[in-house]
Amino acid sequence: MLDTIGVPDLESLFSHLPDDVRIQKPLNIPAGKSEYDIIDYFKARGAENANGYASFLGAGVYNHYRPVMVDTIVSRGEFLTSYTPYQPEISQGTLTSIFEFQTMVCQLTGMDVANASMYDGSTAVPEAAMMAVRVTGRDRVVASRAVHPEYREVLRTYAQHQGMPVEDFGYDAKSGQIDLADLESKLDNKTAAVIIQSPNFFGIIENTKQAAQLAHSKGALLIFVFTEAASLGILEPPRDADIVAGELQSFAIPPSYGGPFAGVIAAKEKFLRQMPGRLVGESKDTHGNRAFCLTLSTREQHIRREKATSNICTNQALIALMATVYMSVYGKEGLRELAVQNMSKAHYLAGKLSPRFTGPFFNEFAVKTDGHSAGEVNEALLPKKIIGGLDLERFYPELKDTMLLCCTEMSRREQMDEVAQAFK
Amino acid sequence: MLDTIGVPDLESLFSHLPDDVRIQKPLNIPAGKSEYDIIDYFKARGAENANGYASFLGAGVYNHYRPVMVDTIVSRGEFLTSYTPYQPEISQGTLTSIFEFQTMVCQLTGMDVANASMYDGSTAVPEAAMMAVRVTGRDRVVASRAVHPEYREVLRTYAQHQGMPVEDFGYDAKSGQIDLADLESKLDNKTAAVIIQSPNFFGIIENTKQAAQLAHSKGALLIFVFTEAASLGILEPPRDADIVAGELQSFAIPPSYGGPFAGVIAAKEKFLRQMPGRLVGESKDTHGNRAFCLTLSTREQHIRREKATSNICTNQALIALMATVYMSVYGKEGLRELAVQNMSKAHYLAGKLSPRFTGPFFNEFAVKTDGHSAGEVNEALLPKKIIGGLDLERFYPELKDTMLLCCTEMSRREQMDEVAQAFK
Amino acid sequence: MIKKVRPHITQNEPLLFERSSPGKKGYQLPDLDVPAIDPTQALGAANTRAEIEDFPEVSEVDVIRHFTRLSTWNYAIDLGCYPLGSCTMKYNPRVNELVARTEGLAWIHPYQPESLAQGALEIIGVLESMLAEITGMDAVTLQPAAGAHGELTGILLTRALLQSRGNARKKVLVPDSAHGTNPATATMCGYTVENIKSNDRGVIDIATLSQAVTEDVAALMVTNPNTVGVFEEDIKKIAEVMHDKGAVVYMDGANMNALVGIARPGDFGIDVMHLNLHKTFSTPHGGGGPGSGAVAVKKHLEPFLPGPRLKRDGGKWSWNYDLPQSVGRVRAFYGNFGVLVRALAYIMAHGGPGLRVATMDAVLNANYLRKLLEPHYQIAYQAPSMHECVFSDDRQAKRGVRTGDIAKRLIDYGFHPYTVSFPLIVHGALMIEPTETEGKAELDLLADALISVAGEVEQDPEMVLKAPHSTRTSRVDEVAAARRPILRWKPQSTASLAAD
Amino acid sequence: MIKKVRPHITQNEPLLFERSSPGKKGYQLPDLDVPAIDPTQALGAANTRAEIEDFPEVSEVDVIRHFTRLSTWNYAIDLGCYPLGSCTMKYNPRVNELVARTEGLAWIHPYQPESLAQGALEIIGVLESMLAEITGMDAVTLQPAAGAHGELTGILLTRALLQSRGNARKKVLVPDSAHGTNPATATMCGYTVENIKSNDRGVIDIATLSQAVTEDVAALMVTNPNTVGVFEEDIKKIAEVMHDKGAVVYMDGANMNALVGIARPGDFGIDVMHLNLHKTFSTPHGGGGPGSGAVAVKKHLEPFLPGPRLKRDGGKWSWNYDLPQSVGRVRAFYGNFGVLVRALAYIMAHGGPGLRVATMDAVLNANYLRKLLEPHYQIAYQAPSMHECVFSDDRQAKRGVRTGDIAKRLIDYGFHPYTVSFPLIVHGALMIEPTETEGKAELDLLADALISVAGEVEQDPEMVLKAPHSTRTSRVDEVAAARRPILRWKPQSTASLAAD
Ligand SMILES: Cc1ncc(COP(=O)(O)O)c(C=O)c1O
Ligand SMILES: Cc1ncc(COP(=O)(O)O)c(C=O)c1O
Repeated sequence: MLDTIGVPDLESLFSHLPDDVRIQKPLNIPAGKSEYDIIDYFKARGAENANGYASFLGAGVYNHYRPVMVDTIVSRGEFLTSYTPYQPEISQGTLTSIFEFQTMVCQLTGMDVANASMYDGSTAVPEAAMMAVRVTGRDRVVASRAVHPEYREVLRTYAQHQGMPVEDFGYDAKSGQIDLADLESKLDNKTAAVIIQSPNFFGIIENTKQAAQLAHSKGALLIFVFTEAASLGILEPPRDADIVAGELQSFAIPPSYGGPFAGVIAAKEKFLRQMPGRLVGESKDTHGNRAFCLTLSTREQHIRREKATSNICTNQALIALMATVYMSVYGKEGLRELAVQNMSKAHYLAGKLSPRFTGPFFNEFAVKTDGHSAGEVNEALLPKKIIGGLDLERFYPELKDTMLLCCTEMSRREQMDEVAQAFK
Repeated sequence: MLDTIGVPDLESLFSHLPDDVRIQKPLNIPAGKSEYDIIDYFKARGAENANGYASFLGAGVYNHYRPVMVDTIVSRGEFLTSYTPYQPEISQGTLTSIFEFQTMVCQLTGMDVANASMYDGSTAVPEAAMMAVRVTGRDRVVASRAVHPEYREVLRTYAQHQGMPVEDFGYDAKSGQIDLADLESKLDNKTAAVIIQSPNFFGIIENTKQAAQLAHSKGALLIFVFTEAASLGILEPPRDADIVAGELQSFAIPPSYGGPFAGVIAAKEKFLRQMPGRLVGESKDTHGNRAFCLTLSTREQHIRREKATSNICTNQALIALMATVYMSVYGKEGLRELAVQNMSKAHYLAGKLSPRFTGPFFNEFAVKTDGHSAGEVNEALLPKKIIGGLDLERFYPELKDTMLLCCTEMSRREQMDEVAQAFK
Repeated sequence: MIKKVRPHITQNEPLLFERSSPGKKGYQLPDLDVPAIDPTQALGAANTRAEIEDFPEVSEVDVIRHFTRLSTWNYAIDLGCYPLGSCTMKYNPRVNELVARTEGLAWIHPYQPESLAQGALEIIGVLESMLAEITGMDAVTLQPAAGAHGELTGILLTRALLQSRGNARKKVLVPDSAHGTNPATATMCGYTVENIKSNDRGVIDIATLSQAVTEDVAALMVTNPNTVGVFEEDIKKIAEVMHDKGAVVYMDGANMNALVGIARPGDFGIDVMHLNLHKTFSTPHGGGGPGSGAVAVKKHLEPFLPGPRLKRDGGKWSWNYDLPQSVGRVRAFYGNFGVLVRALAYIMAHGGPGLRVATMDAVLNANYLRKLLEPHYQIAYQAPSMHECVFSDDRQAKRGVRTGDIAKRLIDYGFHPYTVSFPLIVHGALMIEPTETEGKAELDLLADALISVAGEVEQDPEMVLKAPHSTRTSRVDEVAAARRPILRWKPQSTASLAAD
Repeated sequence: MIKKVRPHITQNEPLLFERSSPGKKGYQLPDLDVPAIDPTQALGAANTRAEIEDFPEVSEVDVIRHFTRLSTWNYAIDLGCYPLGSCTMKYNPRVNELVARTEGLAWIHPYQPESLAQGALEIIGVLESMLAEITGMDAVTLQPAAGAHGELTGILLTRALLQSRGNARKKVLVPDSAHGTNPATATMCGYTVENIKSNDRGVIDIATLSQAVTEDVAALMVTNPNTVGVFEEDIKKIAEVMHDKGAVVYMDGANMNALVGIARPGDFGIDVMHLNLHKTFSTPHGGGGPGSGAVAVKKHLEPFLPGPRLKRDGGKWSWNYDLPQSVGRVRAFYGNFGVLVRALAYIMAHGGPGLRVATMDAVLNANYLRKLLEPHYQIAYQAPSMHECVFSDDRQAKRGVRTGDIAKRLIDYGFHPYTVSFPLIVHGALMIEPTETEGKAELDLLADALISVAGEVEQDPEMVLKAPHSTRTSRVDEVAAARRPILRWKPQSTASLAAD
């Protein structure tokens, strides 16, 4: 090959790089290791983390069972090692599965259209807010304090230089639901969107209808956020919302210390042209066969450049496929049964403790740790190989000695009883 | 569907079965379990076995590293969930890989032809013996006592009702190689085959040439058996043998408590028509494209019935594919380097102990346990999470306080030093 | 009209040897932590080889592409219905693959201390008892590696039993509908085979049988339901006839998928039988194995079972090697353990009730297909079908088209063909076994395809005779392959085709 | 002549919704070990839904067949060369998939105690330092989820730095050859974009740049090697020009596959850059992600990095949230950890020397292709190519055939096309990036195919315009898709095509 090119050696391929630009000494990285050594290394690292613990942590990342089918499918090289389906004639597998993903997300959320995925739930929120700004021509957004705190941090990071002021509104100290009065007081005719999450960070189911009415009454859009997709198996979908920004981690996506996950944005049809991210549409090929392809890309950065609806390019396709396979395996009945199991477990444990809020909850709830601090309760559980709940004071100074507990279909009764004990 | 058939219910499909033939009470087997419960159950069973132990057991089953590529390939549904390639037009994937398997086995063993696989090494031996009987028209076989004891048991089981007397001949107490004098004394003009194994059960490399000369001088065939395929990366192949019967477990086939493994029979071209098992041959399709198909099936039971060369039907195709992928990954250089590593480790450990035999060895060797019994040495190792060697007295009463140790590329120096210690 | 497939491109791929080039590597070994040894020095030049002549040298990406491309040339259950009669090609749950790879199960050595293998022994013990329950037999051995191996074991047991009674006898009776492994097995056990002609209902004729049973007869190898998919309704009588003459009744259990949870061989007079775990209990067929041929016996045959036998005392499992009457090992170690794990996982997932439902669905599917196809193909026997339905190509043969040709044309319709020309008693047999894991939609497509082909046979037999027309490999010249066997690649032989 | 593929049949498959039938199930949950709760009672009717309207109901075998069949309609690296320019489609080692699934890595919660996550933190720490070494930068954040996200982070950092100096400034300079994410990112950070015209050598012109750099300019977003595969040889001078005006130099590191082990951005004046771990470090592209857009910075930008930041003291790793100057989080938690594991495994497998060899092979392959193709296609710029070579369709356009048409025809030859019509500065661009994991044989086939197509363009342009001719899906009407968007299945809408 060197002969064909007409150079004496590999080095010469770089001879046009100025000397002072080339690396001065070899990279300080040890020589290559064998596959066996590499597996060994990561097994050892994994062993340094929690192994075989039961966990009652939720707070945006949920411990659901992951059907074997999921890896069976996503491990197929045809899905794993292909890229964005730019060439529909040899990408119908990916395109069809994304079209199914978009459809199932619409069915789950009650929205008309959904995109092919966002990085995660936290980045979907600012993208949704920016979308609302484009739709309404207004700039201000108000977000419930019961929206995942880290999501709100990300919202602020994105917003800071876009002339998009973000203001929080409170939650009702008793019910744990949004404080409608406070929301109303924060609304004005500059408000592009109201952002709520349900079940909210405290696991409480919000009154989406009322929030929507308030928002709409002031000409603002309602952005509905969800972090626990499993709840949509049983909860009324946010039909009154205008935009839904969610996280699908619950659907066969391993917690994996926080990523990769799959975010999604769904919306009412009329906002379609302002959606960020990839969209797959149905069409036909020259023989009249049904065929799918990427569409409406005039919204996107590679065409619109500085005027694009977002800068997103590579998204989370393979992770979205995991969620698609998961939804297929469980189906209509399965997602419902799963939701009921999650609820039943959470309500079983809550029944043995004193929930901090009175609002209805799905599989997460806040509890006072009474006598001791949240930290103490968790310490007491570790020796039993149980990771307790999240200390809410971390994000909510006003919630001292309060812990957020999550139960899923994976939570065993004995373990829940152990947790209840630790509060004694 | 019932309507189409014209029956009222499923039960009616069985109404023609006499009552006294039908099951009287439901099967006493608990109701179906969830995928999650099943994984749980088998994890628990696995946890009851040795986990995370280093092992120095060989004796026909070897602990070699298994490249990730192997499961990547054999997990593809197109290989995993297809069956015997009866229909070549939609089975070229399987057929081509078997053709490559046959070729690589020939290259490894120095034989002209190889079949698509046998159940395992132990059943390949009697099949090879029966093959020799058909070839020579003689009935008697003599087998070295240094052939795997369980293989010889299987040989006797198969032989007992076929008028095929089996006689053992001894090994040299010093070298651990076959006792040529004893072999010679056992040979007569009724002898169809001489069976030796190399490396033999003691890990010793046999003098195949001399054995072949002796056998041939009496008009018998030499059947060469191998249990450690990795040795063929460096050892002179049995070019003088007439039939080779071997076990490929070393090539990416997990020990799996003894199976499934992949046996194979290879032979000189002239014995082809007497080979048992499936054979894949090269041909062309009607367009002149190279194509493969099962061939010479007139040897087989489905055509020849009671006159077939064997009753074997389903064999070990997927396991043979594991070996094929393994041989592809390592290739010419890799198998050699692997063999050298195995040898080097075994010779390192042997260097610290007093080998029982003087013959040259590959990655296994027998040692006297001197002061203590083999059992005591192994007991001492268990707390160190090391499984020691095989107590040879189990199969060879004359080899008291003697242990068979095996080292592979997986054996770590520290662990080998521990083993040496335990002999002190 | 072809509804199930469309043509697409598939990658060509040379043989690995044709991809090979010196120095290419697809592996890396860990660093050697002991002094490297020079093989020739340590073993002598005579004992070492210079190289493995012509062995492939390829990169990791070469390997994955090679086998991935090859795989796309295969049909498989994961792609569609695979109605290969007598092979029970049902869906293989992937959880079984996962559990079989559990480190504590896949990486245990057969000779490690029993105290460190209790989990493995428990699995074997539980599976043995569940299979005994399913078959209604008293004891089970899991040692045999496949069905034929199970047959060998079963007939050896038979022989040992009769021997112990003083006379091993000479003959084994085998119905002319039996699978080839049956007669082949009898021969391997030193028996001569006498074929029993099936009657016009496709089953064993009591009269014919009674005549054949003499003091010389060791056993009858009966398949029930038999290979034409018909249940031997006289099975109890058949057993009686044999037992009266002191002969043993062996049942080929390859078709147990029609009986699990419905009827138990142990309840209708069977003395010994084998099960194909890779069929009835869904362990993947893997292009032709591995399998497992578990053998179940009644008490009187138990003492002769191959060793070692599993036993439990004091809550601990162990292997018992002290079996004076055993026929001896039929293979090394304890059987295809990895396959046993999968079979047990399958049984656990279904449970008793689920297994019965599966059986009923399997029979439902076969009868549904039979109903749809009967107007177009000649059913072999009027008797009710169980898990499979067998037709003959009589009508199509009149147009010069045989079952094998219809099979090839079925490929163009996107299906793997049924079993061709077996059983031998059916002239030009089409043996169709859909299994319970096929849904109505797939069955309708299959019936639709076969009916369409029947029509093509009338209108354009020539076209059918040249099928398949849409596969990357058209009809393969099997005659040439056998006439001039090329069974391995050689540097020259196929070089010309390297580009292929 | 087409050498790489042959037609074969592929299974059709309806949408999952069209396969659905009421009551079908593909799952089984463990038994509920607590009292079951009635949702409507517990939450109130208003909060609960009756059902998920039209949601699919299918069996397990339906699911595996559905997605297996779909997968066969895809092209992928595992099937062949995927020379998609700017995307670095290299082979993805499977060991990376295995280690990412290690239980102790895949099943850890981001909020579990740091004492129970030390292994994860160690991995992040080691990867940060290795990427710093590779780029020659001082600090790295692994939080960004993809390249564009990394750009966003990098420009936010730039803004924070300048702000801290008293003036965030107004403009970001972007060469007209830049990827679309660059300008889109600048806008998201509140900057206006000024495009810099590349010169006739396809690179940034110092004079043009100097003119454009005013006190209003916050940064230059430079891609090096740039999107025409040419190394910006004046990069140091470029950095000087920017720095003299107090502006920041951002480097889009999507093309680092051309530099790893050869040159380090930190050594040639870059202040901040992103890496696409899913490109340079081979984490599978998965049909469009997930990725990771690690951002590396020089000391002066470190204080502004998103939090939390990893720190180590007393041999223990922990997260530091006390970062007064941080721009804030760009996403929840700590980044795409699973992708980071794969990237580290890749780096470990290659090692320092191996990474350098990979880079050289990538550049070798691109230049080899360039040499073979130059006689047949118009190279965009004479300047030497690095890891990719970019041609224009000028010659073919004369026959009415554009780069997009050539791409479609290339599909018939068994390849995934190159990147079409990007970068925008090249008229009808063919952007070809083979990567280092392609062997000569595959490259020769690719060149052969492209040359053959060039010939076809001369002889039979009409045929090329109608390509592809051999795929199960022919050219798709993308215009219709956009004109009347159908973005989800609805009960009626596609029912008619159910058979498809
Ligand atoms: C009826 C029958 N008996 C016996 C066998 C032999 O079983 P195996 O192939 O597992 O050896 C088969 C399978 O081919 C069969 O269909
Ligand atoms: C030059 C260049 N810059 C930036 C990006 C954006 O990276 P990502 O797709 O990971 O967001 C890409 C990849 O598409 C690219 O090719």
